[in-house]
Amino acid sequence: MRVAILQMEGTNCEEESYIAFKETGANPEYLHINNLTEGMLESYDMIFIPGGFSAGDYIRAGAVFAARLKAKVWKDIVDFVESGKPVMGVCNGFQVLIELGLLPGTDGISEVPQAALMTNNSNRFECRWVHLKKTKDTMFSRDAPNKIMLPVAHAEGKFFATQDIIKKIEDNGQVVFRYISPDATEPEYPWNPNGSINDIAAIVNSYGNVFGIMPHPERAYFPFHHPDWTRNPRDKGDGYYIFKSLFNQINEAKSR
Amino acid sequence: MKLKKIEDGVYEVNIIDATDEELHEINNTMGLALSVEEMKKIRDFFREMGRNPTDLEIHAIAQGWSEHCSYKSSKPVLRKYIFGIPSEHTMIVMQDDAGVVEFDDEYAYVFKIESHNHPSAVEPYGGAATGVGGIIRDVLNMGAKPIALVDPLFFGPPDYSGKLNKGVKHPLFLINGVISGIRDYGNRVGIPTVAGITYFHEDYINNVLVNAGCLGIVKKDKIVRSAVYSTGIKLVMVGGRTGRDGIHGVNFASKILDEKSEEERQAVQLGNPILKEPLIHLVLEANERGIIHGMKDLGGGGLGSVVGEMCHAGGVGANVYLDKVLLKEGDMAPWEIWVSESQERMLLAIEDKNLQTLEKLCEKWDIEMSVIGETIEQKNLRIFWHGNKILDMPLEFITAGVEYERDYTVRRVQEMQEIPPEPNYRSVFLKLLSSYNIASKEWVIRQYDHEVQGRTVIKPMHGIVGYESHGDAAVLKPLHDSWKGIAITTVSNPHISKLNPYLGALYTVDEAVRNLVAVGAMPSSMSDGLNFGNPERPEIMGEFVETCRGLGDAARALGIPYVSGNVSFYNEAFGKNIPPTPVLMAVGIIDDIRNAITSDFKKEGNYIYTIGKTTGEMGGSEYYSMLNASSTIVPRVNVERTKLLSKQLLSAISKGLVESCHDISHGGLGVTIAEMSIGGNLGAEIDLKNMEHFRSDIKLFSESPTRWVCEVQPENAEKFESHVEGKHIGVVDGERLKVRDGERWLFNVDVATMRKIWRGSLEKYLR
Amino acid sequence: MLKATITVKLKEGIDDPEGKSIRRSLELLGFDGIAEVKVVKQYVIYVNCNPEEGKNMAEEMVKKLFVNPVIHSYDIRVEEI
Amino acid sequence: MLKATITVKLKEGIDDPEGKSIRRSLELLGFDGIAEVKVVKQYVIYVNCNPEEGKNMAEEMVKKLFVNPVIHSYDIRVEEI
Ligand SMILES: Nc1ncnc2c1ncn2[C@@H]1O[C@H](COP(=O)(O)OP(=O)(O)O)[C@@H](O)[C@H]1O
Ligand SMILES: [Mg+2]
Repeated sequence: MRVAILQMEGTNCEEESYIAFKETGANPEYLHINNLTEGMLESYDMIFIPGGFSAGDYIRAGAVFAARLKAKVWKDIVDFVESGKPVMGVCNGFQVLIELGLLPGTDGISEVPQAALMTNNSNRFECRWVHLKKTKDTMFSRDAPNKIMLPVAHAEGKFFATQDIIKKIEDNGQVVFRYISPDATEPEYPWNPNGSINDIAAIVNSYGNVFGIMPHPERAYFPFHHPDWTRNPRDKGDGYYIFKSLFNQINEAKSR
Repeated sequence: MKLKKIEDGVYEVNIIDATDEELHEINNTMGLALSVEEMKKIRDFFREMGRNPTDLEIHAIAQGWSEHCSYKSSKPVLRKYIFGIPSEHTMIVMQDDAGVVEFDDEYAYVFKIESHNHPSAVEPYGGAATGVGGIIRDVLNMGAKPIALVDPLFFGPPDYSGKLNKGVKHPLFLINGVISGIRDYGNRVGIPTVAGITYFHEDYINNVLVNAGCLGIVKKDKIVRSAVYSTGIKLVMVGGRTGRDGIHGVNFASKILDEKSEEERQAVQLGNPILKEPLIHLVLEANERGIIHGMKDLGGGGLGSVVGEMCHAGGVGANVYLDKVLLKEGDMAPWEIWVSESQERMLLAIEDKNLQTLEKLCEKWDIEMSVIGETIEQKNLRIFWHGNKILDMPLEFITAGVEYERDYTVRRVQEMQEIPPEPNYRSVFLKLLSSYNIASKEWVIRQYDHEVQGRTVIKPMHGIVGYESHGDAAVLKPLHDSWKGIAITTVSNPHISKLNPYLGALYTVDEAVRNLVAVGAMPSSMSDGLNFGNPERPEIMGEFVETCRGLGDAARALGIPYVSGNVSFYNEAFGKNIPPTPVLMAVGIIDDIRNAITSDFKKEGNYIYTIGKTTGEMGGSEYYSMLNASSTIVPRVNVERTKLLSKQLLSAISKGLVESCHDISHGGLGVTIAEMSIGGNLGAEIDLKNMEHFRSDIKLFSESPTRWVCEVQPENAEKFESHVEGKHIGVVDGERLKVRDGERWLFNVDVATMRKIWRGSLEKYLR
Repeated sequence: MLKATITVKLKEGIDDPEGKSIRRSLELLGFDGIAEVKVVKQYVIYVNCNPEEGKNMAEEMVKKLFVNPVIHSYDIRVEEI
Repeated sequence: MLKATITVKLKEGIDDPEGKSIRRSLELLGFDGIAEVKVVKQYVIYVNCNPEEGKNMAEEMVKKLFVNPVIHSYDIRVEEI
């Protein structure tokens, strides 16, 4: 399973992501946008856009990365998505997928963005752990337990779209993870760390193969990544299950 | 000042015929910040050469001789006390830009702390950001991958309502500016900020202190030195371009702040993390390929100090072609190029045959490079400009600089301690929890990404998610395939150092040890950030000497070396000097991170112990300062006890006998237990009866050194007691913290109430 | 030389956390009677081309980069300098 | 009701990493001939007071919160609405 981890100046979660894929058994490779040429992506089984601050997030988180991908290899990306192969973006990567119009993708790929990940309600960068409830089994979540914990680390993560789009996302069942409070009730700040509409933390496109998630599964891959490992022993970090789901799914698809 | 134009932007300065007054004038006009004695030395040198210098030559010397580059006031003192503490594991100590210490067979860790005080006072956001940027380069230029940042900060109180001197910014403006500067830079480059200090006192209204530290990890065989050892090696600049920004930063750092400082705009920069991030990749990849012969970052002193120091260290000279330096603005004079401190630049020494590889890497990371010179046999520095030689001097003269044995006086204090009336315990306790130096720093900590890179296995906040409280040190797991960990903490106790610099220094080293031991780490080495007032004042120089003596005595007795450090003098403004503020960044090693422990209470029914002796020296305590009670008697550390108790405690922790541990510091035992309760969301029942004989408030709020609180399972109690001399003072229990002294109940507070008060105090101030 | 000023703001009705946070800070500093604070960003681009091209270029930039139409409204001003 | 618009930008001569980075991004997207990009921020404050007070208040705000005179220049516009 060859995974292209896309890089540009300011992406900075690629190393943890690389380790997570590697440990799961996949073959990750870094692919810098400066070295990316037409036709290159095709040979990969998956595209992964890691977190960070691509181009400093100066204009809007993910905007420059998306614009550059669009300028360089837009057709390849469209083909990739349409071939059904998985594309995943974490944090800044999620922001990129939104800006590209690949997510929410309620009716397939959109020319212009259909949603936004905007400034957190707290107006602060928030580095903290959150509880998530799985609301859909997808190739990215199938093997995950129903409740997991992951860390968020972002200033722009409030999922926002017009009511029509939100309704479509919900009707299509595209929400994969939602923020919840520790007692599984509706979360207030900080349990919904950014004010996302409907507590949306992760969504998948309507085809089911493009996945964006604000919290960082790669930073919760090992048990000792969890902040409470000295009191709650675990076999695996909760993020592991996301990589595992993907790996199983792709391998099954390949062997079919 | 008599000048003769040689060509555009280059002048000959008539110094050999200059009178003393004229020397003074040259010094001022050129902004050199040298003393008349130093100017005379320069005059003598050129008289001997039989010619006048160019303006560039004078600037180059001034740069090399600045306090910041030459440590002229501090070197003799540092040499006496701080340098040369023996240790088996150190590899590079106080030589290059950061210290290097063995981590395991294959790897070393590299770290340093540095100040960026003056720039942050003038422009908090940019000053703090470039402080972080600079310290990252110091670690990077050893060939190491930066994996952690720390940020000790000292501000005036956020709610200060008194008068401010002209040009001085309100603490709140500075606080938010500094914290956002560190946040935006650190988060964007992707290095976690894992520890720090947020300290508030009126002493820092005129002089904020912004220190920043960085730690990196490097394979031992990939360590790069800041030296060029052979001739014919190319000097290559990579990264940012050179501009007029940051001219005279080092001279600025060696000046007293005054009203005019606002105008010293050229010393202000904002920093560019999005240039730095790929630059880090570039440098590490080039190093991985083994093509870097030597490397140094361009920090204080710019190109001038870097070329000089690198060549001088390796025993070669250099030819530099200044017109090859890539510029932000076209019309810069050679001297400006030479001294500019523009950010995000590195100088690499590269053999000819490897230039092409470097070019390829630069292309990939979209980074500019330029070959600006090469090393030569003759130990001179020569600078060319449009083909003309405009500087030619022995390197020795420029870089060796000057040194002073400054006069100093040591203040003697009359020992006295007031005994205030016994307080209402509940209200005093809650007030302490909300005092700015004790209250939760979560609002700062969470604005920093402290987990990026996935190595932070003990975070700065400890406890049940959503209920966390303060920990003592962060722990990183630097290598993917090893369980070995690095613990990092930062400490400073200006309230004690102000009363007694020597004992304050001992206390600070003791606290560094306490914090590391509390997570289960063996103290390994330290970096000292020394922030002081004006060293030309004998009483300030006295504080400096006494502090260094204390730092040296404690560290030597404990066998923990200082491997890097930084001195920031001239933290004086409007006649006021900061109190002595030695800041330590201390690093510990933990053989297996799975044995690390945190500060939060784990389980009801567990026993609570205090380790160490409580004494009644209340000088510098938060309790006394809250009551406005006076005492000049500060806690006295017995370093032998520090050694013994930390050894005992570490052995108990490594055997898994301790469930949680927190050292006793600001606010004393009461606050320590409160924090443990808050993080574990569990109360406790405490009886102070078994402690030393003092009035209950002393037992609860004394900040005497070398003490910890430990939580131990009842079934481990006997074993624990066989390892450690501890006193059993209570049990973890319920949802309230209940404290009594024998028959007498002192207070009983619900954990949720404590948390609310402790968290609430600073939140509203931090944007 | 052309100066294109692209002004980007949040659409009416969309929450502005930065504005809110600034308002809180202002109140903390003792300023009363504030009804609302909004934050607007301007990108000022100096470019060598004629006004016609400049206008198109700015439109292109907005589309490609500066604006997310779900949350932003914008305005372009081009002047010769 | 008063609307005070405070416009803040970096002074001439202060190196602006944000502007530079945006310029580079635009170039990489194929926009040519860009001489410079500057980023300007506007704080729009709606406040209940008379124009005279409003002007003073805005000056105060600038001093206390929005501007560092070392690096920023600013401009205040007050209008009744
Ligand atoms: N400016 C800061 N940046 C990062 N971490 C900070 C900062 N200020 C405080 N902290 C963290 O908060 C915790 C408590 O700090 P402090 O009260 O100074 O510790 P101690 O208990 O050792 O006295 C520590 O983990 C410290 O690293
Ligand atoms: Mg501590």
